[in-house]
Formats: sequence, structure tokens, C-alpha cells
Amino acid sequence: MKLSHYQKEVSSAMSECDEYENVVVFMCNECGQGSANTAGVARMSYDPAMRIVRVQCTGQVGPIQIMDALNSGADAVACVGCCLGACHFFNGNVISMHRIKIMKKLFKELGYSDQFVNQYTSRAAEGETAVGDFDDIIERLCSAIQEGGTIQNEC
Amino acid sequence: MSKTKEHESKEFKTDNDFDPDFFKDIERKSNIWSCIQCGTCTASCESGRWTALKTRTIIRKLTLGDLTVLKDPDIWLCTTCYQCYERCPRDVKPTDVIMELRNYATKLGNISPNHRAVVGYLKNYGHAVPINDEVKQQRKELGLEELPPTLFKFKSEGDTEDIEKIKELLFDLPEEKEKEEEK
Amino acid sequence: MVKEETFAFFLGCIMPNRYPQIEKATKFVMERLGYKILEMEKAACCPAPGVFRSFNKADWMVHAARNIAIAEKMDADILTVCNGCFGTLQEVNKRIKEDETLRLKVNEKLKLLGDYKVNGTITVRHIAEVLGYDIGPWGIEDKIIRKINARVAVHYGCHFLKPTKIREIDSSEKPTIIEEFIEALGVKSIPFKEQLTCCGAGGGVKAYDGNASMTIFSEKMVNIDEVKPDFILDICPFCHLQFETGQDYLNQNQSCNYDYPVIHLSQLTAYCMGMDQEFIGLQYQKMGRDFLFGEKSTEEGV
Amino acid sequence: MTIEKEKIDSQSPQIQDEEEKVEINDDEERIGVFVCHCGHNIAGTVDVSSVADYASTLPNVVEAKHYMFMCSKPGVQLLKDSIKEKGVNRTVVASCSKNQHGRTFARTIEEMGLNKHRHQQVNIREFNSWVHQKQKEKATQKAKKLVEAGVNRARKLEDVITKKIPTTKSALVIGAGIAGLRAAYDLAELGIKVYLIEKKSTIGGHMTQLNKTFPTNECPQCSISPLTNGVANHPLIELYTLAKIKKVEGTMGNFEVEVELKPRYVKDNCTSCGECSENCPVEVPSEWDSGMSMRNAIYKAYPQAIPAMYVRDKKTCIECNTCINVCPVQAVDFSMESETKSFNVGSIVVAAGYDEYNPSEIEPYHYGQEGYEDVITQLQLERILAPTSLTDSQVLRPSDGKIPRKVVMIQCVGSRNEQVGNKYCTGVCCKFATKNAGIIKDMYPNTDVTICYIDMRTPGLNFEEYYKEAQEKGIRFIRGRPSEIIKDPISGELSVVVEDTLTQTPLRLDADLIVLSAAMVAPTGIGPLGSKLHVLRSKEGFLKEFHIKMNPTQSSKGGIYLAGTIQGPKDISETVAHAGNAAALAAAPLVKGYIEKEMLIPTINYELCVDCGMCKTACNPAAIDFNDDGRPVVNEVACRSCGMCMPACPTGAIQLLNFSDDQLLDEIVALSKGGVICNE
Ligand SMILES: Cc1cc2nc3c(=O)[nH]c(=O)nc-3n(C[C@H](O)[C@H](O)[C@H](O)COP(=O)(O)OP(=O)(O)OC[C@H]3O[C@@H](n4cnc5c(N)ncnc54)[C@H](O)[C@@H]3O)c2cc1C
Ligand SMILES: Cc1cc2nc3c(=O)[nH]c(=O)nc-3n(C[C@H](O)[C@H](O)[C@H](O)COP(=O)(O)OP(=O)(O)OC[C@H]3O[C@@H](n4cnc5c(N)ncnc54)[C@H](O)[C@@H]3O)c2cc1C
Ligand code: SF4
Ligand code: SF4
Ligand code: SF4
Ligand code: SF4
Ligand code: SF4
Ligand code: SF4
Ligand code: SF4
Ligand code: SF4
Repeated sequence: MKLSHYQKEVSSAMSECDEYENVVVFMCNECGQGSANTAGVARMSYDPAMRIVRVQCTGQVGPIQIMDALNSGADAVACVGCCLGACHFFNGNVISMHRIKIMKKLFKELGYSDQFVNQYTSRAAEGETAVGDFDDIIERLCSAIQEGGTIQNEC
Repeated sequence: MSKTKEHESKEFKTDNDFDPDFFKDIERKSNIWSCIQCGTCTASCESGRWTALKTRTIIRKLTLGDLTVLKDPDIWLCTTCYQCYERCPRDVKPTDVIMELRNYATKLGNISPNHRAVVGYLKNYGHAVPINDEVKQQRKELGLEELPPTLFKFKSEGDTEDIEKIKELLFDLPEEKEKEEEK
Repeated sequence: MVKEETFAFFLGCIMPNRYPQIEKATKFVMERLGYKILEMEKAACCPAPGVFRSFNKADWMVHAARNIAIAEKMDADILTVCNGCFGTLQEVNKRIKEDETLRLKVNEKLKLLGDYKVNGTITVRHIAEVLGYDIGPWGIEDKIIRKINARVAVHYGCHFLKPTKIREIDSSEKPTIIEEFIEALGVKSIPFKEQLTCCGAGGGVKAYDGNASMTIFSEKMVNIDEVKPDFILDICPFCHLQFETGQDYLNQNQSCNYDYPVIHLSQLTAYCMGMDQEFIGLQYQKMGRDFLFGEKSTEEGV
Repeated sequence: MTIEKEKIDSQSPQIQDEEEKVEINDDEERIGVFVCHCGHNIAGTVDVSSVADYASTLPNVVEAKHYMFMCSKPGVQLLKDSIKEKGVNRTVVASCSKNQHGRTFARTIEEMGLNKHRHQQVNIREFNSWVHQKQKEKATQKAKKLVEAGVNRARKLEDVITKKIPTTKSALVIGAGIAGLRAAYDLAELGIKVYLIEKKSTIGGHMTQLNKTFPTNECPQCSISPLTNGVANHPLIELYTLAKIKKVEGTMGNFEVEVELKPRYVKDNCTSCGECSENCPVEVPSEWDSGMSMRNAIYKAYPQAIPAMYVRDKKTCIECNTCINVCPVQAVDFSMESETKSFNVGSIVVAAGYDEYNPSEIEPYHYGQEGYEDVITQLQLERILAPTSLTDSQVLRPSDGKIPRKVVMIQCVGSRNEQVGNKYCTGVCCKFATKNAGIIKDMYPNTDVTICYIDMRTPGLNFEEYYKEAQEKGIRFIRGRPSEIIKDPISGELSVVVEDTLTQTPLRLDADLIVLSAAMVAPTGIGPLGSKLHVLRSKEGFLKEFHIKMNPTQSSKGGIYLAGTIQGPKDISETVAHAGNAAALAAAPLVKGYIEKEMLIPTINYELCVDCGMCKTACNPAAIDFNDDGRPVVNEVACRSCGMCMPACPTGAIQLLNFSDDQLLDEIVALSKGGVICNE
């Protein structure tokens, strides 16, 4: 995987939209943090809006944390855990995945866009996986913004 | 046993002969990608034992994206016995895949004249097998009405509304394809 | 709730237009058993699961739904006597019952055909299932007046049992529903090699490539001939047609010498329940015209 | 994972001098913030001094500095000085990742007498300067936010203590197949008392049923008997046959186990003379012989069985009392009753093995049906071939006792088959089919042996060679999965229908004997056992390992380990290696004598708790249970600090220490601030 490839993608994503500032990313203590560290060591670049929060396991992140982040102004929220089947706490990532699926449904039913909350997996040894996740978050965020989707209350 | 296959003469194939995207639709409805080429379907196939139909090979061609399968006369030799469907260890549902494939082939105009005729019967009589005088007589002898109370009877009595609509709206077959049309 | 003990009798194509004797026998049997049989006016071809589904699955479904809609209006379950009709109507009915989006889609097109709409309120039954399970060998015993002491080759056909996941009737590898039922009529099923294979007619093959169809069929006949049954028993007019005309074809083209009567389950049951020999209609058949149940039957007396 | 990291931590501090410790003032939160340059690594992108300046404006921050290399000796000294001089009681270092130097700083403050959990590491290098090198402005902004979040988090950090929990120096091993025997022996050799529980009347498991074992074709009885004898005679191993687990309670290090011992009806003084069996009028198919021979109602499974004692099968016995009368030593005793035993153990090893798949579910193969006696499984073939077999090791077909001239083996029966719900490849059957095909061919060169396979899977040293050998012996390999076995109703002969996929030819192969290579599946009764142990199962039914690669012998519950095929199909070498690893892991805390555990566990606010049990359901390691008052309690030993119970709780009553909703909120607020915020 070529580094420049990612850089190009990021810059193109950024040029498309810049109406966001903070994206809160809950990353588990194992592959999540590991992959972001690896990305850093390899000097891969991604959007500075990423705000990584260390949690034990993505299974620990509940609707409370997600709503806390959105309420206090995060433009998008994501959870990044280990690969499916390789959760270091058995199946926290799967549970988180289901939880986020349900939240997405709920958002949609309430008339918000469901592209602002997502679940991802990454691999500790591959920074690309984390960067790919981050890029995808921005991509979804941007396309949702462009389509007029929102997750914030109008006030 | 069956009709000759034009495509068999072309031996060497390149990526240009394949279009994996073409069969996306079939993939969505069945599990063709999970086929392990075990051959249970071919071995189960009562048709394939005596005819050129080789079910596994058809699935293989699909996964490769080999478009010649659409012109393959073999796909019309499946009797829909469902034996392969019942036994496939990977739940590929080959019978359904072949049906789906025939739908595609039909869209491309690859339909045999006999099959066109059957569709014609349906459109004209409401039946794939229309009645004849001999059977009319037989019905009378058995004490049944000469014509059963199906659509055909109504048509012959002048009530043609239903059959006209069926004729117009259903099973619209494309025109006969020009003989050779490549890629 | 659909009316109990009442059936909308779906004729299909081959039975009324080729083997009216099966139609006659079925009515006789069902009425004797206390069912009410209603005619389905304006019903048409099911349409056949092999050919028409091959051309256009969506239209196949709509056309079938039209037939189902007729029965829904009559508020009665559908009775079929043919594996093909059963295959189509049972599958389509099941799918429109289970899949609401599909139902909406089908109804949309159905509207264009006239005043038709499917709601998924009825079930589709096959005569063999009704006889085998609802009446059962235990229930037929005191309804028959004669038993037939014969050894027969039972041919299930394909679409009655398969796909098992959709039909949910009996195992497709070792079914017993017909065997058990006919035993009550005194008839013994004799196993033959590859008993459950196809007769070679389905899937549009008979129309597409008659030779191929006959090749498959000739193997079937070889296996049947090995065990020399008194007659061939089937539950589907299309298989019936294949066995009738097929034997004739093999005799003429492959110097075979088959002469096995082909009898539908309805005919057999009707005879045992007291229907006259002439209405069973063996005299119209190509094969085994001389076959008379009389020699084999023993009167039970009612 | 946390446990292991911290173990290392807790051992090292003693090296440091004690006198550095200072009195901690805990009246208010006093936070020290230190921003690292890491040479140019951070400072080249982030304006570190402005970050430090910003930090100094944050509430509770009493010291804010930036320095070239925080991990260097002078850097670390800055931390110490701030604690000593400014009374700092919480530290935030904004430098590299927690993995890189988080531990260095935590250890430093621990040396100064602060709990190491009061250190908050903020990563502004891997998560910031290195990935935003071209966006200096934004990177500095981000660093400020990250530091603020760190300060917010540090404010409420609580002390986490480490506890030492003594362990019981004994272990329970469930199942006495090769895996259980290996594990029991290894544990005992480490000086640990072992209770070995077997549900059958004899030990050895499936291996004793085999004829020869690949790839060397040696006799399994010979290879296993040193171990069976070793186990039976080991002073530290207590062996219980006809035993069933009734109850398991407790956690890692200390379990209480209750075992039910079913009566044998034969006392220990049995001399194995066989008198009783010879006179017993009842004959039933032998389970051990896979139904290939008969046994009596009082019997010994096989001559070399251990324990070398007879057993009476109450279910089939007709109570004629002959055995009681003929026994020369009056060993037969029908008055025996089941008894219950209790043990205290520190670790549990589950080695309950596998069962051979019953192919009767696959209808086209007609296994087990009348008229298809010559369709057998590989395990049955092993029994026919075995030295102790009824046929005297001759391959005679069950229907008529003739030597088969055409043997067809069918692979992947019940494996790789979604219709029966087993998606996996057993991985052993290709090897044992090759083995048995070769053995038949060696014995009867005139017999044709065919193997119908989908893929031949013979990986590993020696196995491809083994496959090649079989090919050279003249075994015919046909690539295709048979669709059905058909029987000619007149001649009664069987044939196998298969497509040779390589030439696209449908074939009908005549066969005198058909051998199904049936899958290895989870053993019967594993469901109840699993739930008694509170361990999770994989969807295939086997017990699930903690991590497929890194922890293949650990179960979902601490202190319970998996050995051998109970975790998934394996051959004997893999089983033995797996069991050895399980024994080593099970022994570690027992040999050490204690478990050291950080109490980073959730607390339950009982005023909020509604006793709904959602937390219990969410907890994979089964660390939450209800006490006698019906209230949930967290087991501090079993808890793995995953936090998965938190979002499950409908009232927010359960909160993981230092990861509570409240604490996370503080961090999240700082990170989210500045977005499209909605102020009402
Ligand atoms: C036909 C065949 C041929 C094979 N040939 C070979 C070969 O040649 N070479 C090779 O390496 N491998 C071979 N194998 C694989 C080999 O059999 C296994 O790898 C090995 O036996 C696994 O040992 P185990 O101890 O894990 O399981 P098992 O041998 O099944 O032992 C499990 C034990 O636990 C007991 N148990 C189960 N449940 C409970 C319970 N609830 N409480 C108490 N006890 C319980 C059982 O009674 C049994 O004694 C073959 C397998 C088959 C099926
Ligand atoms: C391309 C590829 C992909 C793979 N993918 C996977 C996968 O996806 N999943 C999987 O489970 N496995 C995979 N594997 C297998 C996996 O790599 C091995 O199983 C595993 O790494 C073996 O670990 P090891 O410790 O035995 O050997 P190694 O990783 O080779 O470690 C041996 C160490 O010993 C050192 N050493 C050697 N000789 C000496 C000496 N004389 N003195 C001192 N030190 C010495 C070496 O330098 C080395 O550090 C893959 C292998 C390959 C080749
Ligand atoms: S039986 Fe199924 S898996 Fe096997 S070759 Fe046919 S389609 Fe593929
Ligand atoms: S359904 Fe068609 S392809 Fe499948 S076994 Fe029957 S005839 Fe062959
Ligand atoms: S503490 Fe980390 S960031 Fe700072 S100098 Fe050391 S390695 Fe670099
Ligand atoms: S129980 Fe008695 S008779 Fe039977 S083997 Fe033991 S000692 Fe011999
Ligand atoms: S009492 Fe039971 S075990 Fe003993 S000899 Fe009689 S039948 Fe056999
Ligand atoms: S080891 Fe061979 S026979 Fe067994 S499941 Fe795997 S491929 Fe099939
Ligand atoms: S943190 Fe909660 S869910 Fe996780 S192990 Fe501990 S008690 Fe169980
Ligand atoms: S989930 Fe919460 S409320 Fe329910 S029992 Fe657990 S702690 Fe109590």
C-alpha cells in the first residue's frame, strides 16, 4: 500500500468539505490504539480532526459516550476495535458493532443522518487500517454534510 | 446428444472474455462465490448423466464471469429436478442459479423456437397445453363439461379481457437474435 | 379463516386437456371423502415452473399470483393434482406470504391484469399430501370398498417434495408418504434403482430437446423394467404424459417393448373407493389398455 | 493483558531508592503538565511552548513545563521535582504513546509515593505531530485540546490497588483422553495435585480405539500406554472414572468442584478374571468398538483397559445375578450407589475431546439404514482393522463377512457442509483416510481402494509424503464429492455416484465397502458442561479459546484452560502440544502460589442498581454474579477490566474504575468542544 495514495485521498477529501472540526474516535486499548500508533510511527498522514479516546474495548463504549460526544459538539463519532473474531475481550467489537447499527437505525428514524456514527476495525500492525478508517469517517461525514444530513439539533 | 456449442472452438481465453460484474445479480440471490467445485451437483444431476449439462461447470463459468455461458445450450437441459439444490454442501442452490441464468439468456434472445411456441400457447389459450377435439370427446364420455371452466372456455365464449391482458403484459420475449453477434 | 373441508380445485393444463379421467377421479375421491370441491373460473396455466420461470421469473410469479388471487376470492385453499402446478403455486404463495415487499411488487403488476390482489390468506395443497397426511392410511381404510393386490413402481416426481426447505412435506431422499398410503389400498410399492430421479420431462427440457428428455426417461424405464411392476403410479399429469408417450416413443424408436399402465394416485384411490372401471379411464391410455384392476382386486364390501 | 503488563511493573520498583518518597497532599487536585519536544519529532510540528502556556491556564494545573526529552533522566527529574516542590499529586505528560513511555512516567510517580494510576499519558507524537506534519497550525491546536482532555481526565483519576490472591495448589482435569492424560501428567510432574475425571469406565479416549496412527503407522496403544500407566500410578493424580461434573464455583486460583461418581457395581478387588462376563447372558453392541462387536452387560471395554476392572451396565443388565454368583472374589456388588465428591482446585483443564459425526443425517449416504450395513465410518474401519477386532484384523464387510474387492472412501462427511451446519474442515480426515486406504491396500493388494475428495488436505512435515506414498501404492484418488450411494434393489450391490471433476465425467463406482470419513464434532454433553463451567462455546459447539492465536488454550473464563480437541479438531500431535501448553498455563499461578491482580474493576452503586442482571449477561468472563440477597457482585479476580458491563446497565449503576461515564465525559467534552455546539 503506497503512502502517497492515502495522502492524496485525504487531501482530496479535505478539499471537498471543511465544515467539521472534531471527530471523536474511541479506540480500544489493543488493536485500535496499536494501529494508530503504527500509523504514527510510519508518519502516515490523516485529518487533524481525529480525536482519539483510549478505552479498554469498544464494547465499553455505550450510547452515553456517543451522545456525550455529539452533545458537546463532536461532528462525528466512531469506534475502532480489533478485527472480528480477534477481540481481545472475546466479542466486544461485535457487540459494539450491533450497538452502533441500532443507533444508526434510531438516528435515521428520528430524521437524522446515520453517517455520523460508525464502527470500524483495524489491525495493530497495520497503520493503513487505522488511516483507512479515518479517511472513511471523513468521507461519510462530508457526503452526509453535502447531502444536507445532520446529527445536531437545530438551535 | 445436444446441440453443438459454438464457443468450444475458441480455446484460449483472456480477461477480455470475462466479465465478473455481469453476474452480480445472480450472486446477490444465491451463493455462487462459495462454490467449492465439489461436483456434488453434477453427480446428482439426472440430466447431466446423459446429456451435456454439467452443473458444476456452469457455476464455475459464472464465477469466472464467462459470458459464453449465456449462449450455452446446456443450461436448457436442466429438468429442475432440484437434486443438486438439495445436496450442495455450500448451499449454492444451482437450480435457482440456472433459472436466473435462463432469464438472462431469454433477455438476450437466446430462446429456442419450441419454447417460443409454448409461450405462444399460453398467450393464446391461457394454457401451455391446449385442448384438442379428441379430449373434448373424452371429457363428454366421462360426464365432464366439454371445456373445463378455465380461461380458455371464457375466451371461446367471447370474454377475452383477461387473456388479452396476459398476452399484452406478461412474458414479453425479445425478437429472435441475429445469427452471429459477437461481444 | 378459509373455509374448512373446501378446496378450490386448480386444474392446470395437462390434466383437463389431456387426462380428464384424472380430473374425474379426483373429484370423485374428494367428494366421497366429504370435501367440497369448487371450480376455479378463469384460472389459467399455473404457469409451469420449468419453462415459464426460465423466461421471466417476475412474470411467472405474477401469473401464478393471479391464480392464487382467484382462490383467495373464493376463500378456499387450492387443491392441485400436478407437481408442476403445486411447485409453482406453493412456492409463489409461500413467498408472497413471507415477503411483504415482494407481495406489494406482485400486486402492483397484478392490478394491471384485472381485479386481482393477493393477500396471502390461503395455502396450496397437493392431492398426495391431502390423502397421505390429512386422510392418511388410517383414515382411508373404512372408505374403500376394494383393495388392489398389486406391486407398483411409485414415481414421486420432483416438485412435490423438492426443494424440501420450501415444500416441507417429506424427506426427498427417502420419502414414505405415498408408500404408506397405498399400502392401505393393498398396493405394495417395490423399490427400484434410482427411484427418485426425474422422469426427464421437467424444466422445459421436453419442449426444448425431446431427445435429451427421452434419454433421461429411457434410463428410468430400464430401472423400472428390472423390477417388473404391475403398473406405474404417479402423482403428476406431466410425469403421466412422459410415462405414457415415452413408453410409446421408446417402443417405436428404440425397439423396446414396454406396456406398463400408468396410473395417477387419484385414479387408484377412486377405484378402490368404488368408482366404475370405465370412469377410471384406462381405456383412453396408450399403455396397458388391457390392464384391468379387476383381476387384482378383492372386494371388501362397505 | 493488563494483568501481565502490571505484573512487570509491580516487580521493578523495589530496585529504586525508597527515601525519595514524599508526603502526598490530597486536599485538592494539583496537576503537573509536561510537554515533550522529542527533539524535532514533536517540537518541529507543534508549538510546544504555547501548549504548555495553554495548559497553565487550565484549572488545577499548578505546574506546566516543556522539555526536550521527557524520558531522559533530567526529564523524569522534572516530574519528581514538581511532586516534591509544588505538591503535584497528578501528572500529565504530553509526549509519545502510552506503550512507549507511559509506563516510564507512571513508574516515576510511583517511586515518589503516588499511585501509578494517577499519571495520564497524552500522545501528541504518534497521534499528532507525526501524522499532521504539514499542518502545524492545526497540530498545535489539536495538541492543546489533547492536553486539556488529559488534564480533565487526570483530575478525577483514582488509585488502583494491586492485590495478591493465594491459589489452591491442585488442579482438575476433565476428560482422560490423550489430551487429559498429557495435561494431568504434566501438572503432576510440577508437583501439583491433580483430580482426573473421566465420564466413561476407562481412560485413553479415542486414541485407544485407533488401529494405527499416522504418519508413522505405529500402534496407538503402545504410544499411549506409558502415559495411561503413568497417570494411573502417579502419587499426585487421583483418577475417577464414571464421573460427572455436578457443580463448579469460584474463580481463577480457587474453585470448588463437585463431582458425581456413578457406581461401577464391581469393587476394587476385581482381578479382571473375566468369569462374570463369560457367563453373562446379555449381549449388546460395544460402544468402544463402535458397534463392531458385542459386549456383555458386565464387561471390560477392551483387554488393556485402565482401570483394569470390570463394570456393570445397569441399563442393559437383566439382573439374573449370575455374575454375583460366579465371581471368585465376590467383587460384584449391586448395592453400590453413586457418591458425590468435592475438591478445591486452583485451575481447571477441560479435555473432553470430540465425537465422531453421525452421518445418518446425510440422507443420500443412507448410513445406518437397513440394507446399507456396508456403509461404515472410518472409526468403525479402525475397529475392524484393530489387532483386538472381532475379525482378527481382517477387513471383512459387515453384511456378509466377505473381503471387499472395491473399497470407496468418501471425504468431508459432515465437514465443510453447510447443510448440516458444520462449515469447518476437520483437517484430520484426509490424513486418516489416506492412512486406512494404505493399510487396506497393503493387506489386500488386489482390492481397489478409491478416495473421493474435494481437496486433499495434508499439510505439515511428513504428510504430503504420506499422501504420495498412498498414491504410489495404487490408491485411486477421485476429485469429487459423491452425491449419493445407490443400492441396486435386485442384486443388493452398492455404488457411489460422483463426478470426476477433473475430467468432468459423472461416474458410478461399484463398491463392496464404503467408508465415510466423518467429521470430528463437539462431544455430546458439552453444552451442560460448558454452562456449569461458565465458559463460552464457539458456534460450531466446541469450547471457545480466548484468542485464536495468542491464547489458544485459555477459555473465556480465567483459570479454566482447554486441552486438545475440545477446542476444535486436531490430530494427536497437535492435541498433545495443545494439552502441554494448557498444563503450563494452568500450573503457573499454582506453582507461584498466588495471583497478582490490579483492582481495575467496576463498582456497583446499589442505590441505582435495579438487579436486572444485564451486566451479568454482558460479562464474558462471568465475573458478575448475584449474591444471596439477589444483588449483583463483581468478582475481583475473574474481572478482566473490559468495561463491557457498563453500557449494558440501564441505570448506569455499574462503573469501571477510572473509565466511568463521568470520567470519560470529562475527556470527551474537551475533545469535542468547538464543533457546531448547541447552546440552549
Ligand atoms: C477415525 C479416526 C482416525 C484417527 N486417526 C488418527 C491418527 O492416525 N493419528 C492422529 O494423530 N490422530 C488421529 N485421529 C485423531 C485423534 O483421535 C484425536 O486427535 C485424539 O484422540 C484427540 O484426543 P482428545 O484427548 O482431545 O479427545 P478424546 O480422545 O475424545 O478424549 C476425550 C475424553 O474425555 C472424556 N469426556 C468427554 N466428556 C466428558 C465429560 N463431560 N466429563 C468427563 N469426561 C469426559 C471422553 O470420554 C474421552 O475419554 C483420528 C481420529 C479419527 C476419528
Ligand atoms: C508469508 C507468510 C505468512 C504467514 N501468515 C500467517 C498468518 O496469517 N497466520 C498465522 O497464524 N501464521 C502465519 N504465518 C506463519 C507464522 O509466521 C509462523 O507460524 C510463526 O511466525 C512462527 O514463529 P516462530 O517463533 O516459531 O518462528 P520465527 O518467527 O521464525 O522466530 C524464530 C526466531 O529465532 C531466531 N533464531 C533463529 N536461529 C537462531 C539461532 N541459532 N540463535 C538465536 N536465535 C535464532 C530468529 O532470528 C527469529 O527471531 C505466515 C508465514 C509466512 C511465511
Ligand atoms: S454442489 Fe454446490 S459447491 Fe459443489 S460444485 Fe455444485 S454448486 Fe459448487
Ligand atoms: S435441478 Fe437441473 S442441474 Fe440440478 S440436478 Fe436437476 S437437472 Fe441437474
Ligand atoms: S518521552 Fe517519548 S516523546 Fe518524549 S523524548 Fe522520550 S520518546 Fe520522545
Ligand atoms: S468382577 Fe469378579 S468375575 Fe468379574 S472380572 Fe472381576 S474378579 Fe473376575
Ligand atoms: S446380573 Fe446382569 S451383569 Fe450380571 S450376569 Fe446377569 S445380566 Fe449380566
Ligand atoms: S481434512 Fe479432508 S476430509 Fe476432512 S474435512 Fe478437511 S478436506 Fe474434508
Ligand atoms: S469489566 Fe465488567 S464485563 Fe468486563 S470482566 Fe469486569 S465485570 Fe465483566
Ligand atoms: S445492569 Fe446495572 S442495574 Fe442491572 S444488575 Fe447490573 S448493575 Fe444492576
